[in-house]
Amino acid sequence: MQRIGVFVCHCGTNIAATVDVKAVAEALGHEPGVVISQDYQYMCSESGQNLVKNAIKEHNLTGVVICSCSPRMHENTFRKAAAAAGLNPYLVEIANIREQCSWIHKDIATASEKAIILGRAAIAKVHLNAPLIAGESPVAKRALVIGGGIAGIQTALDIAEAGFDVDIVEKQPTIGGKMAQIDKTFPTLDCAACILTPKMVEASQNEKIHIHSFSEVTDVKGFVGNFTVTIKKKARFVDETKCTGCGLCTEKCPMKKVPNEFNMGLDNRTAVYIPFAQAVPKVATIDPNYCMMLKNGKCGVCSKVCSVGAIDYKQQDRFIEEKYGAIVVATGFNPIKLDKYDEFAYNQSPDVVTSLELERLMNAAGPNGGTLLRPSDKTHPHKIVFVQCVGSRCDDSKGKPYCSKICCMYTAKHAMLIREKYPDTEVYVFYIDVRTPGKNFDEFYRRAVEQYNVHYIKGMVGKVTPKSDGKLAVQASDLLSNEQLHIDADMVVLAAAIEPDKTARPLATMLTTQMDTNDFFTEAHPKLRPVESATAGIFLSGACQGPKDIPETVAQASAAAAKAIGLLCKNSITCNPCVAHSNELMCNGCSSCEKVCPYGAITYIDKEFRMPDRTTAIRRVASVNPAVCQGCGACTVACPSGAMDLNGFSNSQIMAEVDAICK
Amino acid sequence: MQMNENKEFEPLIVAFCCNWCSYAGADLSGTNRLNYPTNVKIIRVPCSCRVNPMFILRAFQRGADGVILCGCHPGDCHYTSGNYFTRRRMTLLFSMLDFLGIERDRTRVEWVSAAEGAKFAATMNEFTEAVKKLGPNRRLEDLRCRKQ
Amino acid sequence: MNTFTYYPGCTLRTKAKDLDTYARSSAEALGIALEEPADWQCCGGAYTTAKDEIATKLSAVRTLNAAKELDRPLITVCSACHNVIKQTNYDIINDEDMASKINNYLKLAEPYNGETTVYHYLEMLRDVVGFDNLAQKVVNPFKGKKIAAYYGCLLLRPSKALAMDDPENPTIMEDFIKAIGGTPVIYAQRNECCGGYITMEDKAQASKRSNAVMTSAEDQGADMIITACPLCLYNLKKNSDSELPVYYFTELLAEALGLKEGNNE
Amino acid sequence: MQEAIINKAKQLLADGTVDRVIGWKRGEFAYDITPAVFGSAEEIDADFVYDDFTSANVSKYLVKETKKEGKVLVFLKPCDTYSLNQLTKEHRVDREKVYVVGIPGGPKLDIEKIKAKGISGILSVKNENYTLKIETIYGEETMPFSEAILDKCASCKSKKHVVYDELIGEDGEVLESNRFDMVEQLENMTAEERYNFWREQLSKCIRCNACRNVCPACTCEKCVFDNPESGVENKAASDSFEENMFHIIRAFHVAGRCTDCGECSRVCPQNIPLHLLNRKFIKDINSLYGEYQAGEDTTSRAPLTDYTFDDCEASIVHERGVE
Amino acid sequence: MNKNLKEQVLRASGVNVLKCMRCGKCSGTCPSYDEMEYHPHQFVYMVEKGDIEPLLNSKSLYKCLTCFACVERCPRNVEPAKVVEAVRLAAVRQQGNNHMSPAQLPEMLDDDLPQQAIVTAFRKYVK
Repeated sequence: MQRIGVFVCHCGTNIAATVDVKAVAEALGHEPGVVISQDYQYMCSESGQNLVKNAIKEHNLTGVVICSCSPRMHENTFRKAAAAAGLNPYLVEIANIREQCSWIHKDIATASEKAIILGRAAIAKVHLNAPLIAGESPVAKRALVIGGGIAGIQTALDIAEAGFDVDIVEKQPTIGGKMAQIDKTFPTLDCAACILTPKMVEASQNEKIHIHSFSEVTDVKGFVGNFTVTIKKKARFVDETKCTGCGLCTEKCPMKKVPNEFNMGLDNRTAVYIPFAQAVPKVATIDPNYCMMLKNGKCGVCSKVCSVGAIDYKQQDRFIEEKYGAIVVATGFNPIKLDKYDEFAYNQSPDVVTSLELERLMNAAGPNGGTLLRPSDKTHPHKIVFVQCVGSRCDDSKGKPYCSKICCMYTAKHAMLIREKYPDTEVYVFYIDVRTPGKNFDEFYRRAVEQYNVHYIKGMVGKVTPKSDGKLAVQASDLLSNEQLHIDADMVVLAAAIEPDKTARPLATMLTTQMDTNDFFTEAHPKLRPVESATAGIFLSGACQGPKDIPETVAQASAAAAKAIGLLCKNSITCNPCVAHSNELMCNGCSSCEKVCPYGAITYIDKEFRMPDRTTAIRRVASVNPAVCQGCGACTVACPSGAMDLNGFSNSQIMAEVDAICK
Repeated sequence: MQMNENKEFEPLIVAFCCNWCSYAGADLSGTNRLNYPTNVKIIRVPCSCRVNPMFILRAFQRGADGVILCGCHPGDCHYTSGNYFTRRRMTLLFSMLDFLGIERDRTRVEWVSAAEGAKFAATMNEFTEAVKKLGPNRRLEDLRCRKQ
Repeated sequence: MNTFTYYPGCTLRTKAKDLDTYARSSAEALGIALEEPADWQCCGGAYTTAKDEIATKLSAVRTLNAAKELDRPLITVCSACHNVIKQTNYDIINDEDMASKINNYLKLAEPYNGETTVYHYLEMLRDVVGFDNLAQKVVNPFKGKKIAAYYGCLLLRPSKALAMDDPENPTIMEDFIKAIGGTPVIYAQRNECCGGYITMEDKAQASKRSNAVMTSAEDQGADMIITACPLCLYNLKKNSDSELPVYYFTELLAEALGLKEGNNE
Repeated sequence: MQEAIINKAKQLLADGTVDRVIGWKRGEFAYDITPAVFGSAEEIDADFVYDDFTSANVSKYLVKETKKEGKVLVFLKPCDTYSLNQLTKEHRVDREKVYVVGIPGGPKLDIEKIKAKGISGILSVKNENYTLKIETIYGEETMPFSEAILDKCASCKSKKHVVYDELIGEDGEVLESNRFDMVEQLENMTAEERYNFWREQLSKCIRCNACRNVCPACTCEKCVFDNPESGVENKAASDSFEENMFHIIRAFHVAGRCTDCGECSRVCPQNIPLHLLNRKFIKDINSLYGEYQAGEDTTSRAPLTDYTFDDCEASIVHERGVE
Repeated sequence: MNKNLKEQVLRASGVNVLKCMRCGKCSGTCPSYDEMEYHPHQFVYMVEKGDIEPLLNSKSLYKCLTCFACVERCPRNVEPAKVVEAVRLAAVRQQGNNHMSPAQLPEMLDDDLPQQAIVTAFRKYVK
C-alpha cells in the first residue's frame, strides 16, 4: 500500500497569489494513497525541507510529491532531502505549479484547478515510481586535449601539474597555434613568441604530457570517464624519433616554391619543412603535395643529406587508440576568407592584407625580417588604412552575425606599433564602434589616439581602387564630419572576422556535443557552466567556444583544466539511473532499438531461456549498458514489443500522467 | 474537455515537452509571465523521442481534445538525434490519423528551444485557439466501433 | 537547335542596334535560335523597388508571361532590361502580396507567379553554350588584347535578385574575354556605376563617374572596354575624357566568330 | 506443380539437407488449406497440398521452427520471400537453419469470392483453363478464374524471389502495381468521408487477433496488447476506441517493416481492409523518405530507424491533400 | 516627426531601418556622395526619426543613381537605396511635384542618347 506525502509550496506569494494553495493541499489530500498533504511558505527552505523529512519518517512515506517551482530548479534539492530521511530519492516527483501555472495564469479559480490536476498527475506517476540506485563507473585517469594552441597547451600543463597524464592532439606539424603567428600582444606589447615558446617547450618536456602533432581525432566512443578515442597520426614521412631537427634537409630540398602557411602564404618554404624555428616537436615534415620524391619518385635529396636516416618515404598514416576520462576541446579559430569582400580589393592588390598577414609582415621571423614593407614592391608604406569589422556584425550571407571581439584591440596595437616604429607613416582606422572592455584596454586604445596620433575615424570604407601608381584609392565615410573621404593609401589592412576552425563541426558530431549556428561549441550553461559542454566529460577551452583574446583564452583553458582535474580525481562517477532497460522475456532481438541509440549503449547477447514445454531455447536479446545510456528513450518507441522501457519515465508512468490529466 | 460558466467550449490540451529545450522554454515563458491558457497541461519527457504514439492515442482516448509535442529544434537535440526520429514518427502518425479522418489541427509538433519562452506561449495560445475552433474531440474518443 | 524567347528592349531597336544585331547573328552561329515574342513593351528602363508601385512593373510581367506561354527561358541582352525583368521576377516570387496585386490587375488567363527563367545573354553563353564551346568556335581570337569588362551597376546588383555572379568578384565577362582569346583586365571600378542615369540632368556628375571608371581601367592597362549596356556605352564614350574605345560585348563576340569585320589582328 | 514440390521435399529430406519441411495441408474443407510442418516422406505423401488455394505465407512459422534443432525446408512464393528477408534482418529467423525453395506465386483464389456468387456446399474447385469447375453437393458450377482472385494477388507487387537457395520454375520481375490506388482514393476524400469509411470498417472488428497472428511482421515474443505492464493491455476491447488504438498501433509497429504481403486482410473474418493502413504508411514513406521496400534486402536501414537532417516537418500533413 | 509619412516610406520601401548599426558603409561606398546634401546613412537615420520633410525637399533625391552599391554592401541588409526611392516617390507623387517635364526634354537630348535614359528619367521622376 502506497503512503504518499504531498507538499504544496507558497513560494512566498509567487504561487500563493494566484493559486489557492490551501485548497490544492486539501484536494490532493483526498487522492488515493495520499496520507499527508501540507502547504508551506517556502518548501525549499531548510525548515521546508525538514517538514518533508519529518513527514517521511513520521508517516513512513513511500512517495513524495512536491507542488512547487520547476523540477529544473529544485528537483535535486528535494531528492537530497528525501535521501537524507531514508527515502530513495527517485521516489520524489515535482508538480510544476509555479512556472507552468501561477506565473502564467491570472484567475485564481482556474489556476488552482490546474494546480490540482498537475498535482494529481504527479501523484499518479509517483505511485509507479520505483526506487532507483545510481550505478557507478570508473574513471580513466588520462585526459585528451584536442588542439595545441595556447588554449590546449595551457589546459594540458594544468592537468599535468595535477599529476594526470594528458595527450595533446594537434593537426599541424607543430603546436603553438595562432599565437605563434602573432607578433606582439596587447595591451602590454610583449612579444608573443617570448611568452608562448617557453610554454611550448614546457609542454614538450613535461613527462605527463604526450604531444601527437600532425594528428587528428577520427573516432570517439564511450562516455564520461571512459572515452575511447582513435587518433590518426598522419604520415609525415619523417621518423619523429630519429629526426633531430637540424634542418639540413630543409636547406637542401630543391622544391622551394611552396606557399608558407605559417607566414600566411606571403613567402615560400621547401617541400620538407619545419614550420618555424621554435616548432615543437622540432621535427621535419614532408609535404606530399609538393615533394618530388613522393609525387613521381625522382629526387631523394633529403634522404641523402639526413645523417640520422630519419626520412621514410614509405611512412603510412597510423592509428592509435587510447582511453580517456576527460576530453578538452581547444580547436580554436581562423580568420574568415575575404573572397566575398572585394569592394576592398583584397583579391586585386597584394597590398590589401588581413590583420594576421600584417602580423607576419611585421614579425622579425616573417617574410621581411621584421621590416614593414608593402608586399607588392617591398617599399615602405607611408599611409595605411585599417578597416574594422570586415565580416563581423553582419546580417547577410557573407559575414558573421557576432562581434569578433579581438579586432578593436589588435588594430589599436598594429596602429600603435607602426606609429612607434615608423613615425612618418600616417595611420587611419575606420571604426563603427571601438570596443575595449578589459583591463587596461581602453587606456591602450586612448594611447594609440593621444600619444601616437592614430587617426580614428567613425565610418566605414566603401571602396578600394588600386591605381597605376601603386596607391590604393580608399573611399570612405567620415560620419562625424559628414563627409566622404578619399585617401590614397599604400596599404589597407582588413580586420577579418574570426570563425571556429572547420574541423570543429565534425568533431562535435563525434563528441555528441552541441554547437550554435556559427559552429561555436555551446557551453552547458552560458553563465554558470561556461567551460563545460552539455555532454558530460567534454570541456571547452579557448576560442572554440566563442571569440576570445589571449588572457581570456588562458583563463578559460585553466578553468577547463580545473573541471577536467575535478573529474579525473574521482575514482568513479555516479551514473544517471534514469536509463533504459530491456525486459528479456519480451525482447525480440530485432535490433530496432540499437539502430536509434545515439550512444551505442545497446548490445545483444544470446541467452538461454526455458520454454513452457521444459525445453530450452537460445534467444538474442538486447542489453543496455547503464553507464553509456543517457536516457533519451528513443529505443523505447522503436521497440515494438514494449520490452524496452525507461527508468523514471516508464510507459506506465507516462500513461498514468496522461490518464490523470485527462480524467 | 470542460465547459466554463458561459458554456464556451474549453478544450483539454496535453503538451509533451522534452526536458532540455521545450520544458525549459515553458519555464521561461513562466519566468517572463507570458500567459497561455490553463487548458494546456504539460507532461515532461526526457526527449521528444520518448513520446510513444500510444501516449498520444491514450490522451485522445481519455478525453484530450488536442495533443502537442514539443522538442528541441532539429540539430539541437540534447541527445543529438532524438528529435529527428520524433519528426519521422510523428509525421507518419499524424498522416495516419488524418487518413482515418481525424481533424489535422488536433495534433501538432513544434520545436521550441530553451530560449523561446515567447514562442512557447504563442504556440500554446495558437494551438488552443485552433483546437477550440474544432470543438470537442469526438472522432478519436468516440470512433464508435459499434454503430448506434 | 536551342530556342529561347528574346527580349531586345527599346534601345536595342534604335540607338544600340549593334548590341542587338551581333547578339542575334552570334547566337545563330552558336546554334541558338532567338525568337521575339509577338508584341512586347518597353520594360521601363529602371526597376521601381517600392512595394506600392504596381503599374510600373506590369510591362515586365507581360514580357515574362509571354515567355511563360511560349514555355521557353527569356533572354535579355541590355543590362537595364535584364535588371528590371529579373528584379520583377524575383519580387513576384518572393512577395506574395505584390504578386497578387499584379495578377489582380493584369487578369491573365492564368496568374503569373514567376515561372519564367530569365537569362542574360552572357549567362546563356556561360550556362547553355559554355565558354569552352564558344572558345572552340572562335576564328578571330583577340590575341594579346587587354580587354576590361565593365559590369556597371545593373548587371550584378542586387545580387539576391540577379544571381548572375559574385557581385564583388565577378568572372562571367572575364571568362567571356578569355573565351574569345583576349586577356581580361581586372580593375576595381568595373562594378561601380558610370552615372548614366543622371547624364541628362547633370553632365558634371556623369562625367566624374565615367572618368573614374575609365581611369581605373586605363590604370590597369586596358586596351578597350566592353559593356552590355547602351547607356553605359554612351556615357563612358560621351562624358569621359578618355580615348579608350568602348564596345558592346556582342560586337567582339561577332568579330571573334568571324561574323563582323574588325580590327582585332 | 504439387508433384514437383513434393518430390523436391522428399529428395531434400532423404539426402539429409533438411530435417523438417514447412508446407501446407488440407483442413476441414477442400479449399481450407493451412500451413503444416512435415517430418517424413510418409507425412508428405499423406497430406502435402499445393494448389490455387495455397496462399498462406509460411515464413512466420520459421521464427519458431528455427529455434529448434536441425534445418528446415520452406517453400516460398515471391511475396513470402520478402517476409523471410525482413525476418532475417530483424534476427527473428536464423537464415542458416533454413533451406529456401522458391516456387511460383499466385494469383491465388479467394473462397469468399466464390461463395459470394451464391455457390455453397463446395466440395472441390478445379481450374480448367482459367475457368473454375466447382463441384458442390448441389452439382457442378462454373465461374471465371479471374473473378475469384484474392485481392492481395490482384495488386501483386513482385514476382521476384528476393531470397532462395533454389528455384522451382522461373524467377519473375518486380511489377508496376496499382496497390496504392485505394489509398489514394481515400486520401482524396474529405476527412468526414474518410472518418465514415473507417468507422464503418473498424466497427466490424471483433478483436479476434487473426490479423496479428498471421502477420509475419508481428512476431513479438509478447504483444504489447497482451502485456499488463505496457499500460495498453486489452485482450478484448473494452471500449470502442480501443479497436482503433489496436489497429493504429499495430500498423505503426509494422511501419517500415511491413512487406505488404496482404495476409492481414486475407485472414480477417470481417473483411476489414486492414492492408490499407499498412499501405498508407508505405506510400507515405515512399513519398517522404524515398522509395523503400521492406524485405527487399537484409541490410538497409528501416525508415523509422533512420533520418536525414532535412526531413520534412510533421506539419506537411497539414499542407497537403484534402482536409 | 511625421508619423504618417514615416509609415508610408517604411511600407513602400519594405526596409527595416532599425537594423542599421550606423557603420556608414553605404555612405562610404556611394558614388554620388558629394552631390548629395543628405547622404544614404542620413536617409536611413532621418526616416527612423520621422524627420522626412527635409528629405522630401532635397535635391539629393535626384542625385541617387540607384546603383545599389549601398544595398549590396550594407552589412546589416538595410537597403538604403530603397529608402531613398520610397522618399522620392513620396515627393513626386505630390501634386505638381514632378521633377521633370517633357518641355525640358529637347535641350537635354543629343543624337546618341539612348532611349532608356529618357524612359528611366520619366519613370523615376514623374508621376
